[in-house]
Amino acid sequence: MADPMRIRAKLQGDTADVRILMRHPMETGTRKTSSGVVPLHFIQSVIVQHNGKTVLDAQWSQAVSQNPFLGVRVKGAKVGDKISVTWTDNKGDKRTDEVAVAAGS
Amino acid sequence: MKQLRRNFLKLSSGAGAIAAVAAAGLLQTGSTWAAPWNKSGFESKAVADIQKNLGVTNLIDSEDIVITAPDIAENGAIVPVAVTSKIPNTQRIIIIAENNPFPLAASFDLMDGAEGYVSTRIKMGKTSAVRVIVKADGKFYMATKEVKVTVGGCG
Amino acid sequence: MKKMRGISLAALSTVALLALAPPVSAQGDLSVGRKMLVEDNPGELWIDQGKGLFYQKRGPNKVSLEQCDFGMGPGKLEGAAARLPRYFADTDRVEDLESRLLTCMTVLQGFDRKALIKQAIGRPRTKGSDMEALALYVTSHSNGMKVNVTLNHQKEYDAYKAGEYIFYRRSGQTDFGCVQCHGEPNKRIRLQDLVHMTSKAGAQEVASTWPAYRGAHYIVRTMQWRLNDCVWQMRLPDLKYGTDYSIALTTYLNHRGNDAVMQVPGFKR
Amino acid sequence: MKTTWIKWSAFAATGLIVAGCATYPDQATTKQLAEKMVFEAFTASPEHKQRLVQDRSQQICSKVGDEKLTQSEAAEVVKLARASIKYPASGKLVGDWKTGDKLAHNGSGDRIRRGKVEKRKENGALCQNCHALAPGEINVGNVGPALTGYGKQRGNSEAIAKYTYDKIYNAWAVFPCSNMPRLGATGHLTPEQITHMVAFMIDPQSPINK
Repeated sequence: MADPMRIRAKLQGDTADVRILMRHPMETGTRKTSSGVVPLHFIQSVIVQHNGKTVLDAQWSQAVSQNPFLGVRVKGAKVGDKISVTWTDNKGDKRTDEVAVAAGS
Repeated sequence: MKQLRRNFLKLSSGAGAIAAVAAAGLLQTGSTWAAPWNKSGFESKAVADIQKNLGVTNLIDSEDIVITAPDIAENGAIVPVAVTSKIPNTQRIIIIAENNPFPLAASFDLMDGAEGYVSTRIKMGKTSAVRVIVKADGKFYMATKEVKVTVGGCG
Repeated sequence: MKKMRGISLAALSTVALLALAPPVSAQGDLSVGRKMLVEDNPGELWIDQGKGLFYQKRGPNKVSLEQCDFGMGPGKLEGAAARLPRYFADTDRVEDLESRLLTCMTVLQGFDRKALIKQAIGRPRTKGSDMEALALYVTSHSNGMKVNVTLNHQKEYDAYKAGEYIFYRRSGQTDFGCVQCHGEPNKRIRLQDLVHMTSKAGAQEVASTWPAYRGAHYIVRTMQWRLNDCVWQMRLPDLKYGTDYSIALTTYLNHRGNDAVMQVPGFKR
Repeated sequence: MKTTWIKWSAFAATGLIVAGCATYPDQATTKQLAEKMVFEAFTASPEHKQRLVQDRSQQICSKVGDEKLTQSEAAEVVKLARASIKYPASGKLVGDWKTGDKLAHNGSGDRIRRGKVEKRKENGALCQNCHALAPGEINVGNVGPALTGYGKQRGNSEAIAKYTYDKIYNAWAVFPCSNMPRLGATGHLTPEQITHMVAFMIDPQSPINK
């Protein structure tokens, strides 16, 4: 099972600054180890939703770095709003995590 | 460490592998209706082909696209790239590492209140221009920034 | 008696060779990328991993690490790592973070020490070792607190002075001690910055940023790994895990790094 | 006062500690403790363990903190260094700059992992790690002075060739206890390899003199 993401969502004015760290190998399909070539394995799609409404729909290649980071900003957010993130990789593995928008510091 | 680096430099030289994945079918992301993964775009080796496959036409150079990335990346495997588009109604941000074997790194569709901003990290095999294409109100705008990639390391 | 300093002689050679302006500035050209990477550090993903391992009942004794004493009392993690290395009466030894974890995992949980050591340095591009995740989890409880490594016990004084001695001790194929690379400000091996460890600020950087996410390996590393890699580049033989040598060096560096504010995971290229 | 402390630390070394009286051990005790730590810290064959043993010059050059090198010590290091220098059988000190260029950018050789020395055809000269080389080259260190234009400034006379050869073979013959490894004297580079380094440094065609 995929590891949980680490999501921070902080309100700055009326905009939520959303920072997402995911754990994923993002294998390019060409890396050789003693036990052969590691198959291509990467996140292809990331969807960010604000209170259930999609605000970002991303498509990635294997050129996104291992243990990916994604930062987005969502306008019209309030403290307590739900931000959910779903990634899906080329093997069909997926993971969804959710946080509430926190007050900015 | 050296091994890591060498493997990295061979980054995505296997087009066949990608084709196989893509052939397995378009992605289903459950309740969320993700747009189908742009197989032809991600498989293209030339920037012109990527643009064709993504339907990019009549590119306009724009100073309203700000690319934040290092001038010199110490580690080509983690090159931070942030894009801020000040163009109104920015709908899509596309990041292309021109000298990568498969240059199209990522494409972001923004909707319903997302600001014209994304930040991520990409792998770069060698020094290259990072090209950012922004789609706004159906028009396409472009900016580039050169990122020098040194092999780095101690070995 | 008339005395000369080796270092000023070396400086002379610099003048003689009319050093040109350095082609790259770590402060300028490289800083943008570094700042971006530190702000959102994938190493944070290891904190949860370490937390899971910490509370899980593990080992032949099927107990968690909740009774492990990192110096503030059993199970007290707040600020504990910021005071390591320190003397522990139960082992009658100065221990650093990694060696203390080894002690708890063997004594409390019943793991075999040799087996733990064999796996303590994880392979790149994996989830890393249990040790690496645990070390980060424990240290994360000192975030925002000041490094405070005190010398009270005689063995702490001994470790400090031995660490200093080792820092300057030159041997092997490269004639290197630690100070050859870490004794002057603004130095680099190729493009990699070398921490100026003989300065207070440099020692503080060392004391407050490990464990760290090592970008090139995609996993979290501990100070013990850093020392192993240095020693390898120095052309010395294989450094054993958790020996007095490492603990002494870490005592020397961390004590001089006192008052730095802990912020882990660090981010290293 | 001072002698009291030294006595106490001697007790400490034998395990007799009285609370409240702990302090820094004296130099001799420190050395004894630290040397023991060094020799216990590594897994190594007897041959590799030799790398931990300091030669006379390394001992002299391991001054702790602000401790200074005396004039007689400096003279001894220079003397030992001069005596160490061996020249290639051919007597020719200037080799091929292209080979030197490759070696200058090679940072490998002689490292030990899991008891094995890394497999390489030859050891690299490690220059790039610490010195700026050709103009505009980015991926270079600065622990040592820039070598850019080295030959341009000095020319390529026989005297410069010899000076350069000696400096690379044993840097301490010129600057005692400098940070630079004694590349020939420690056996890291062969005399023949050093001739290529000399060519790389002084040949007008070499990229560092462009």
